[in-house]
Amino acid sequence: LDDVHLQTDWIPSGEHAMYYGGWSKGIFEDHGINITITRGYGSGDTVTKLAGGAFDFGVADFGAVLAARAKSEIPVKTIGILYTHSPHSLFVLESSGITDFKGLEGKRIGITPGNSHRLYFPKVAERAGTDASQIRWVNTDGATMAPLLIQKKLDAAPFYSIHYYYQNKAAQAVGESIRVLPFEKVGFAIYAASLVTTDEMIEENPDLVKRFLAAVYESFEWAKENPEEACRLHTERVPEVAMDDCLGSLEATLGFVINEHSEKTGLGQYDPERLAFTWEVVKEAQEIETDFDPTEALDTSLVPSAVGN
Amino acid sequence: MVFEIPAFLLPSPARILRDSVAEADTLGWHTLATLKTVFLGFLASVVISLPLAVLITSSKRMANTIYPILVLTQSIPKVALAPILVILLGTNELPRIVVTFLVAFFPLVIAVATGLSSVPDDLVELGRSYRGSRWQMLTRIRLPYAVPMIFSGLKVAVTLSVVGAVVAEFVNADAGLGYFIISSTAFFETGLAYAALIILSLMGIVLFQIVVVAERVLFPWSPANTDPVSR
Amino acid sequence: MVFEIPAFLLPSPARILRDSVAEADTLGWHTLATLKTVFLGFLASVVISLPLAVLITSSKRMANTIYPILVLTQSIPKVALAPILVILLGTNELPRIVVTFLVAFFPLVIAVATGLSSVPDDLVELGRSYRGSRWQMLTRIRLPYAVPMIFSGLKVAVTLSVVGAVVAEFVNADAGLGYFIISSTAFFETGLAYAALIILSLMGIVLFQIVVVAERVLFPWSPANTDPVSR
Amino acid sequence: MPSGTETPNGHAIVLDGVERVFESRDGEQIQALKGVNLTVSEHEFVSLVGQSGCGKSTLLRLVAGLLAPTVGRVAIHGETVTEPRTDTGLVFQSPTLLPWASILDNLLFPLRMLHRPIDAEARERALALLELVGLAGFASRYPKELSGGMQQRAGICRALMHDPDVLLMDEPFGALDALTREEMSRELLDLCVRRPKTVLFVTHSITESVLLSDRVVVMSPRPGRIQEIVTVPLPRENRIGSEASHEFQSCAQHIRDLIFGRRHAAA
Amino acid sequence: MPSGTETPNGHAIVLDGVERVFESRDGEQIQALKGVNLTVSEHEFVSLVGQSGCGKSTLLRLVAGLLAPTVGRVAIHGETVTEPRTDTGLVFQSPTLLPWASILDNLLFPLRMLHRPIDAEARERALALLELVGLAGFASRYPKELSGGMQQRAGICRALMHDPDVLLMDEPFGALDALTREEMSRELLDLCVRRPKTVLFVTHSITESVLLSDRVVVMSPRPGRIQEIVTVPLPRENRIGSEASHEFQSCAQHIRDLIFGRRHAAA
Ligand SMILES: Nc1ncnc2c1ncn2[C@@H]1O[C@H](COP(=O)(O)OP(=O)(O)OP(=O)(O)O)[C@@H](O)[C@H]1O
Ligand SMILES: Nc1ncnc2c1ncn2[C@@H]1O[C@H](COP(=O)(O)OP(=O)(O)OP(=O)(O)O)[C@@H](O)[C@H]1O
Ligand SMILES: [Mg+2]
Ligand SMILES: [Mg+2]
Repeated sequence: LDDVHLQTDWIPSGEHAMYYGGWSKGIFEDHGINITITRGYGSGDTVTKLAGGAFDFGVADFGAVLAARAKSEIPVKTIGILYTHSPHSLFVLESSGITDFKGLEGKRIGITPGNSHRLYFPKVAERAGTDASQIRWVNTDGATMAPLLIQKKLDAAPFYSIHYYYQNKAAQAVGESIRVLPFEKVGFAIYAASLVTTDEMIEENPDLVKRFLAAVYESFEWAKENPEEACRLHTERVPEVAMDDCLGSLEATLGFVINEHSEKTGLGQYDPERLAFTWEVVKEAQEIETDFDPTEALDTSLVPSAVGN
Repeated sequence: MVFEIPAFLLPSPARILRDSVAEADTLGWHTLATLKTVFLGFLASVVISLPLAVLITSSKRMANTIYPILVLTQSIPKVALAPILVILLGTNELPRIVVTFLVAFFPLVIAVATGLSSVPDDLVELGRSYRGSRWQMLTRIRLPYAVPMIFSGLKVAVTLSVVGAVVAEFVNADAGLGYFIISSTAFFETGLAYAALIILSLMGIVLFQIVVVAERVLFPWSPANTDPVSR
Repeated sequence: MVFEIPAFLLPSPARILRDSVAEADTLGWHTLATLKTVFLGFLASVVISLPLAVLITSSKRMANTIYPILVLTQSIPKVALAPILVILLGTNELPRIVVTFLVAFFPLVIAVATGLSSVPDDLVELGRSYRGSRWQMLTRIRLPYAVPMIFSGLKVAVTLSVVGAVVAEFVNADAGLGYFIISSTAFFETGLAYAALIILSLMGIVLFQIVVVAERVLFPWSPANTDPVSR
Repeated sequence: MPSGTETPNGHAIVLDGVERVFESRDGEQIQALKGVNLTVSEHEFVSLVGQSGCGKSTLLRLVAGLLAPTVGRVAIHGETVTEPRTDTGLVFQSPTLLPWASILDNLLFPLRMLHRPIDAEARERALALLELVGLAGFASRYPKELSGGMQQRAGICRALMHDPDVLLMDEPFGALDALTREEMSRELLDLCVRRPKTVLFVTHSITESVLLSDRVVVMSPRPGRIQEIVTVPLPRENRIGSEASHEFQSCAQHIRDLIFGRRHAAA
Repeated sequence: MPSGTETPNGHAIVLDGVERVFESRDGEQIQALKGVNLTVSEHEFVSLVGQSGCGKSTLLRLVAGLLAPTVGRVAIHGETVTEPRTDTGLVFQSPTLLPWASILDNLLFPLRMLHRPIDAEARERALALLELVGLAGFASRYPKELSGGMQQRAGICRALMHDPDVLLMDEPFGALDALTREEMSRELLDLCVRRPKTVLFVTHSITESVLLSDRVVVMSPRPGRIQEIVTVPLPRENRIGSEASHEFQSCAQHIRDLIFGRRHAAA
């Protein structure tokens, strides 16, 4: 059994039920892997710590991998696509009457420093025909975002649509409900969460990478078939997650991974066109000036669907 | 103003109580994890601060060399330091203890150094007249004299150890009240997050009181133990 | 160990220098924003800590009432407090100053309280023999006696003000070095992030030295200003 | 002949059945003074003599209002003493100067505390007092830079700065050499002539007590009591120079006998 | 007749052309001692008398190795003094007790510092010394709970704990009453008979200096110099009781004249 340490991208919500569930279920063990999973602190942190050798594999936004590689030559690579489009979205209250991106003109949107929603927004606005200069960005703390939205001190707040379920639950507790405006709805489809590891790992232990990828994707498929079991095992490990929240997030997440796109390209694989668009968006958002080939930041050759497992 | 805070941001006491009872086990286990970090970090602060303060007070030159380094460790936010510590020391408990130490030790060093260097001349002369070595001057004159200041530093250090451990858990942990606060906040389990905050406060107050009582028991002559208004 | 840190995590000095020169304006403006918060937060610490310490030392009962409250404000992580402050005080500068204050004031209060309560009995008696009012005892006896301890507290407070301001900017700001560190890290501008960290350290060291010099100039008789080894 | 309990009026200081008990840190009770009755008239000079530890300083601190009697009552000018008064001046047994203040500032300290004006006059007064005790030129020095006896003299000057009616002096000349001591005694007597004062004066010198006082209170230790009050049979005005006189010597010998007891008398 | 510069050997204490200058905080130079030559023989008892501020304490601290001379040399038993020695014991002018330690612990302090055993014998020795100075029963008290004179006596005991060859005493009996003082003087003389010691003794009492010493060093102030060294013309052994003798009185008078100068002699 190989000892493998995986750090996710954020705290373990239902979004991560397949990893923790798969861990308990013994899926990783079946692939000869003795896994340890720890929570992440954002994609950037995962990428830097991974490169620093703090663990073996990570979950990180593909955009972060691109930026890290292009800007700072951090030797990490995406080894398998997870989210075929990004969960970037804006949450508004149903009661606000805002139904689309055009309705945001002249409104206040909350934001945290370095938040990618703001970086991507111009592209979204462009596609939605919104005048981006009419938006008032309000800097605030991540934890206050939802309360400020519900108090109507903000008109919109940037969230991953995956978190809709329990955010909406909180809003309903005070008689409001949340409407999601996904960036994807206006054709803003870029690769998001992905599995990452170091160049060194790919080079020196491709077999382990292969088995790891196989285990992760198997976990996803298992979770899709057995969401109840996945969430039960997950909440055992992470008791602060409520069962219904877990199911809500898990279901939403699986839709980002196993969908039409994955059917077309194969689970974990990418489509060059979307890759090019992702690079274009990231390049603009991160103000990258260097010449860089985005395929250098990803190598999905060890994903089971590619190897024909 | 308090009324403007919505319930999910500041839940009712009843709600907090209900939630904590329901998750008592989980809370207990996270509390233990934090306590361990607090304890080890505080221990490290004490063990490192005392000799450091002695070194600082040994000469003006030493002070001028060491102070800037210490100040540097303080001005840099621990959150920015955490990733480097994790990479250097691994994803185990060590980085958390180091962060706790870094948060807690500085006021202790300064307090002890101040205490050691404010010994009245006549007591110093008394020690010198019996050929007191540096070590003897320290243990028989300076340290006993500095007891009130040392305990003032310990009170601050033990309190900051709690918050240090939590900050450490914010940036690197899968257990502990710091981790628990972040995750339950993220899931809108505000009741639980507040329960954790309350436990933290109690932990701080209890540890602070332990230091106060320790001073009273070990050094009954310390001025902190006598009522200032007794005439 | 330092050698194990890869360059992208700890960029070369040349790289940091190049990046900072290129963004000198931005860095300067963020530095000013942070300095303002540091200054106001430190000021608040001083203005609030001194009377608080006086209150604490006025009676054992006061001490027993106030200390737990202070400890409570310390044990709760500021990051957890920030959202509530923002909601209570708005998204302006006030919550940042409050956070800075909360980080900086505690060691100051404890240091001043310790200083005020360790005045030797004979000086207290001298003051009393001239019917010293509480205020006079304070200003003419206790405070002058406590000067070394007060400055020890100020040294800690000014240093913690820097990190306090940065923590505040982490969670609620669109300017300042804290904000800048977060955002340049998010953009993988590690060189700039390090430039900001270096500025922070320098800011801490300079402010610390200002307090040291202030003590030397204003209170030349303070033991901190005399070389302890001069025999 | 311990003085009886008299009505306080007209008297500067009255101690009426005064006892004082201290509690040591290990909880033991220490009776420092027991059954002390003493009446000091206006402008009288009374010395306290007695063995070390017999309660002289305790008595002085009771009169100064720094300590409260456990039993009994202390009154000054007919008013019960419950706290320090502005019309008393205390010279402490140890110099007790503020280490951070110059000698001049130490002298001005009582005026500051009592909200008296710190003007050129006050400063001149301070400098004159320093000159009087031989500390001219030390006004701007700090206590640490003075010898033990010089610090004590500064302490005496401080007690005189606010010109109190009642002077309480705890071994003020203890650390002084014979010459300085004599000069200081003379100055103190002069002062009491120029500005009459009631003085309670602790000393270890029997000669000094006879030289300076109207009455000498001899105390006996454990617990501190008044053993006898000796009236000096010479007019205070021209006592200096008459040290060799029979009255002076026999009075001093009487006190010596009281203190040294039989043993000495037999020797 | 200031003593000449002699070869140090055989002599307990030698001061050779010693000067000491202090710098005050305002940068002014204060000459505390100037051109001091003094030789004290083995087991000699030498007193220092002189006006307050004439440099007696400074001289003692030079011999104790706590201060370095600005010019000149201090030697004990033939060795130049550069730091405190284990064979000297110093009684400070102020008691200087550790406030956090009991009286017993204060007495044991020298033994602790000098790595001497703290056994039952040491404790007994401490208790015996306390008994000797009238502090029996105060061993477990804390300095604050003692009167000024009691603290001073505890300080004397402390200096004797490690049985030093050379005793340096700075007004050890300054805060003591006549009776206690006499008892202490007698004990000190006894001690010097039982265990011969070289003693340098600062006092303000001329009688005391004549009573106790082989020679009395009279110092004059500003800057401190040795004015004259007076040899006491009586054997030390049976001096107590002979205070009234002509030799004693004339010797004391000689010293008094030296200190008080013409003015007094004329009076
Ligand atoms: N640390 C110091 N700094 C400056 N001046 C000093 C210092 N110590 C002593 N002096 C000065 O040196 C002189 C001699 O002081 P010293 O203490 O030796 O006098 P002394 O003879 O012991 O007097 P006393 O009988 O009053 O104790 C004094 O004028 C004093 O002001
Ligand atoms: N704060 C205190 N706590 C306990 N005991 C005390 C305290 N103050 C004084 N005493 C005791 O009271 C007694 C009288 O002390 P006091 O200081 O009045 O003596 P004194 O006559 O002034 O002696 P001296 O001549 O030595 O100064 C002593 O036995 C002393 O131990
Ligand atoms: Mg006394
Ligand atoms: Mg002296």
